[in-house]
Amino acid sequence: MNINSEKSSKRLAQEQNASEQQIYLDYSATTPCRPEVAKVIYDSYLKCIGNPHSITHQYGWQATDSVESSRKIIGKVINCESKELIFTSGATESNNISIQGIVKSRIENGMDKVHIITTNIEHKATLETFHELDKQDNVETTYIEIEKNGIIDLQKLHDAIKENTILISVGWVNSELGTIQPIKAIGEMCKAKNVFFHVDAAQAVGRIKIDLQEIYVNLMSFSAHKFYGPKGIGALYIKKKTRVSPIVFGGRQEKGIRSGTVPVQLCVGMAKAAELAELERESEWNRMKNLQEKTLNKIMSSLEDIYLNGDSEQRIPHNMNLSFAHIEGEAIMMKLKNYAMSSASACSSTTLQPSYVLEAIGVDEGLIHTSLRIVMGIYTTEEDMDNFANDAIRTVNELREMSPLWEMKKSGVDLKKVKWHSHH
Amino acid sequence: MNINSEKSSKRLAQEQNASEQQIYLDYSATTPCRPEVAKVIYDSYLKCIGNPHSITHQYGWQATDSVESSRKIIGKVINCESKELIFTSGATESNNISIQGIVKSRIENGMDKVHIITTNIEHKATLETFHELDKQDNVETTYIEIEKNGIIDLQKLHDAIKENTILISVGWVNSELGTIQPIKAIGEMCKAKNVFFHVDAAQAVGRIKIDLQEIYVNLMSFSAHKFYGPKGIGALYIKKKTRVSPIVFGGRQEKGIRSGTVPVQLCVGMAKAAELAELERESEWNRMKNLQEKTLNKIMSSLEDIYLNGDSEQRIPHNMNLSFAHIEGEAIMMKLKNYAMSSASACSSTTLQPSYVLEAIGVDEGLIHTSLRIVMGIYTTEEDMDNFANDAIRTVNELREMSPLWEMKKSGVDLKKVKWHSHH
Amino acid sequence: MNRYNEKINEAFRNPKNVGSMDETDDNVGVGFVGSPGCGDVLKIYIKVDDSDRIADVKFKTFGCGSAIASSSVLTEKVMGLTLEEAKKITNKDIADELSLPAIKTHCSVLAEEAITDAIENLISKRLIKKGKE
Amino acid sequence: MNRYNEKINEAFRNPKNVGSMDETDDNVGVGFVGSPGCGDVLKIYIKVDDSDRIADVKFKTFGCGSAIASSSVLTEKVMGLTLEEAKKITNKDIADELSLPAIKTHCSVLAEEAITDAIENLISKRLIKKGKE
Ligand SMILES: Cc1ncc(COP(=O)(O)O)c(C=O)c1O
Ligand SMILES: Cc1ncc(COP(=O)(O)O)c(C=O)c1O
Repeated sequence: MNINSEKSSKRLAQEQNASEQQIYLDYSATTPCRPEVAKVIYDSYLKCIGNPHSITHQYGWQATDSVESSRKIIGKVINCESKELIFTSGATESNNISIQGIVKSRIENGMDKVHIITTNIEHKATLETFHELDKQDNVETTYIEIEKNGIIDLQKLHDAIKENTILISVGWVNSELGTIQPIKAIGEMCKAKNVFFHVDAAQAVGRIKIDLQEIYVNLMSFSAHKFYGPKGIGALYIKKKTRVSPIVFGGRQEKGIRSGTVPVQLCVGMAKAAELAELERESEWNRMKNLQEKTLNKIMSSLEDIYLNGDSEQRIPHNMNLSFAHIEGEAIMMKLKNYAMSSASACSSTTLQPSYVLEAIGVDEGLIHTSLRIVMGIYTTEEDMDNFANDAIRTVNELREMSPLWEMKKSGVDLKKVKWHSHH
Repeated sequence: MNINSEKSSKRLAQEQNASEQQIYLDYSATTPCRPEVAKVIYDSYLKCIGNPHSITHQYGWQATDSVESSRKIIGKVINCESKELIFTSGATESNNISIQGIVKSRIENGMDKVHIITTNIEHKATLETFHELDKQDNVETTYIEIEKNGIIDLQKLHDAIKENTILISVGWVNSELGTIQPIKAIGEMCKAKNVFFHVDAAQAVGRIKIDLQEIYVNLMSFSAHKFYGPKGIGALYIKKKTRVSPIVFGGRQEKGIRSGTVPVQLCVGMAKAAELAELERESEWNRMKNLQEKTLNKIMSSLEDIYLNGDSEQRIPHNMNLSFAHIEGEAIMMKLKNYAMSSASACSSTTLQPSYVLEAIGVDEGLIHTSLRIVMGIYTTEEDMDNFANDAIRTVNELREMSPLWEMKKSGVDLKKVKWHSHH
Repeated sequence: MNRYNEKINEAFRNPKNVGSMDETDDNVGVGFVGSPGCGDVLKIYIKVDDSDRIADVKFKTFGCGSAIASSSVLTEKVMGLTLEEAKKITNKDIADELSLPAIKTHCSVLAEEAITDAIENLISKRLIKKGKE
Repeated sequence: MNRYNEKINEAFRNPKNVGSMDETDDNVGVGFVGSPGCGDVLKIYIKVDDSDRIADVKFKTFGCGSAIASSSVLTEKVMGLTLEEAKKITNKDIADELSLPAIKTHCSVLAEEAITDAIENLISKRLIKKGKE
């Protein structure tokens, strides 16, 4: 962590104590906008008032300059040409443009029936887009079943590719599990098979290295609010010669792929955030790795029946997705009220559906409800995690004391063999 | 103008002088974000760090509160229930959701062939969406030809409605002409004919009164950067019981109509901007009316052959779309280099196409190239417009001295009868 | 997880009557409902005195905050009631007491089922015992 | 409108040789190209001395900044040339001189057409005159 964010981190920590705010451990849902980023956005609001689409005066030119230099900065971070990047409203839109746009383009070019592939643990922005396309007669979809450790089996993917497969869409870092997919290997397979490859990298920026010259990818989605930038802006990398049809129509901004006034200030903020995130990426990785190990060691050595979901190596250290067998996730969060986290339990969703991701990788139904997703970020301190581990251990013990399942387990009952009386 | 923006206005004016910046007269392209708005956005970045989609901790709840109170404020400004409003990335997206979404919804509900109507002077976000739908076999489109004064003929619209007409889409205030369409009357026609009505109100907020209880409208598009708010956010009013299908898929935010993380800070900024714009609407109208009259009087009384495009009464006074016969728009702007404006001339577009709007209302081809769009806003002072009028008069005279057309006209040649030697 | 009201938070944080009883005791009835796969398991123990009044009650619950709060409220409500009276406790009584959000109604339903199950368990135990005698 | 370079701005702001001439003068040729509908009209006048050298040149232009700048540069370029030399001026000479952006090439094309037209006009005037003599 550099000095700036060290300072900000202290400030955030102080503020949290002062106002009895929770320690934020939900850095995959969103990240706080860095004060430095908020500042450049604010300054740009006051200084740069034009529409980049206005080509007849200096306000428009200034706005264009702001947008283009932002594009360059982001291009540098991920090592692509800036003209291969378009700005969007977020990763949801980027995924939609990629998937709908490739399908549309191929069908407009005369293909009768196209086949597209994704996995069963993707973000809803991918899965729901696939589900929607499923309804079209001329689109066929395959959802690769991800392995128990949260990683794709390359052979399964390879076997799923057909004559008319036009697109494979895979998320780089899974937002729930933190697992990292072998993007380079998939890219090579796509290249050999002549299939377009879309990567949802929303959870990747600032966490793992992204070098677009070292991997073969046609489209890659980004979202600024996942790396301490503003909400409401994302980007889409479109490799040269990859044709996508737009899904929204209007003033033909962003090469005609994404109509709508380009939000200058958000571009500036996104660029600043990308730059800073990349600067701290490696040191943060090491810091996170250390915090993760300490935290897991502490918890695992004090408590039985704790399971880490997702591969323990092929993952970002920022994420610990844990199942605390025999006690329910929402209850854990309610007891751990000084920490802001999320859970895959049904009770912590608005729809009362448990996480489809844990289910997809075959986590035992009962364990899904006991899971917590703890995601650390640049403002997470060692002290935070020491406290968290201690509080978590106490909480788990307390709740297990109240849990009939724990009692049964302790008395030797095999829970798998119990006949449950359930009305669901 | 209230005291706050009086201050900001002075500051802007000072800054413009200090840095030899141009006087901004392009308030239809975009508006500067008000310092007050930039400030609430900045504050929110520091204070409100969560994702409204996170329902398991206080950061998410705070974010939800920010978004919902913003929605309420905007609902109040336009007099609708806040739950009838969804946030989008701008008016382009709002128009697309409205038009594509209604068509999609009706076709999904079993309609074989739908008919939709718009006008030939709409913003590209409407026209291009219509053009795209045109390609579908099951969609039929009609573009009503707008009258010479820039206003729709209600009879023509009435006659265009067919059995299978499902949607009429009309912009309230035209961005080039400033003309105001009779939305109330069209709404009544739609109600009687049982046709959905979409209104693009991007240019209306803060300029004319919007009271959704007084008009019948099913869908209405807004864009914050058109009323001194941030770029990258808009809203869509969807009247209760109006069913639209989403066009982008993902986390089902905003009632499932608009997936993607809701940009909390932009919502807060949009609400603040809407509130302030509405507060000053009437006084600004009067001030603009006065400035417009003075400016037009000055110019028209000093120069021959100046034409105001668009009706002189049914228009917002902020906009003066003028044709300066016999001299070309870009050249005028280059001479009037202290003012930032736009022109319908081909030379001031990236595509070398002259304005389709002026063409649509039958402005003479030659005159289109001579037009300037001068749009005033809250930071425009009387002094600005005095100077502008004087500078414009001098410039026009200078350029006419150089114009072969002016010379011919002066010597009595009827330009309409000249045989032009043109290679285009 | 919802933004719970203080009643739920309080009942969750300081639950009453957590614990278990000797299931082999003739005067103890056990209610056991729910499943881990659905995210809630409730186990409730009642012990009656000679006049069939609930003299003691304990619960253990695997479940969310509302499930634990509902369990606690249930035990408070039935304590001291006769079995007949206890049978009349409905999920609505519990939901109302806690002002449960609609989406959490199933937690109170489960609590009602648990007490019903416990009473039935006690009665059937007695029938079996009588049969044996 | 583009962000023009300073050469274009300067030529636009201080154009050389603006004006017109007596079209009935036998030594004056007039070039007249473009149309208002296309956004550019160029009128160029050349006057030759006894040795067929361009002794004076004037222009009037309806058009954008580049059109006016191109007109001005054209007049400067042809001043003092013989008609044969002037015929060799191409649009590229003008575009290069101003570093015109590609999208504005048509302005230099129009300037070339205008001078060509003016020379033709002068020559045909003479032929007609000769025919009359
Ligand atoms: C992997 C992944 N893809 C897409 C998204 C959607 O991003 P946004 O909310 O910016 O549209 C998210 C975050 O919600 C994500 O984690
Ligand atoms: C009438 C009208 N509709 C739609 C738009 C598009 O708005 P946005 O750029 O916010 O998408 C604009 C402005 O460009 C407009 O003036």
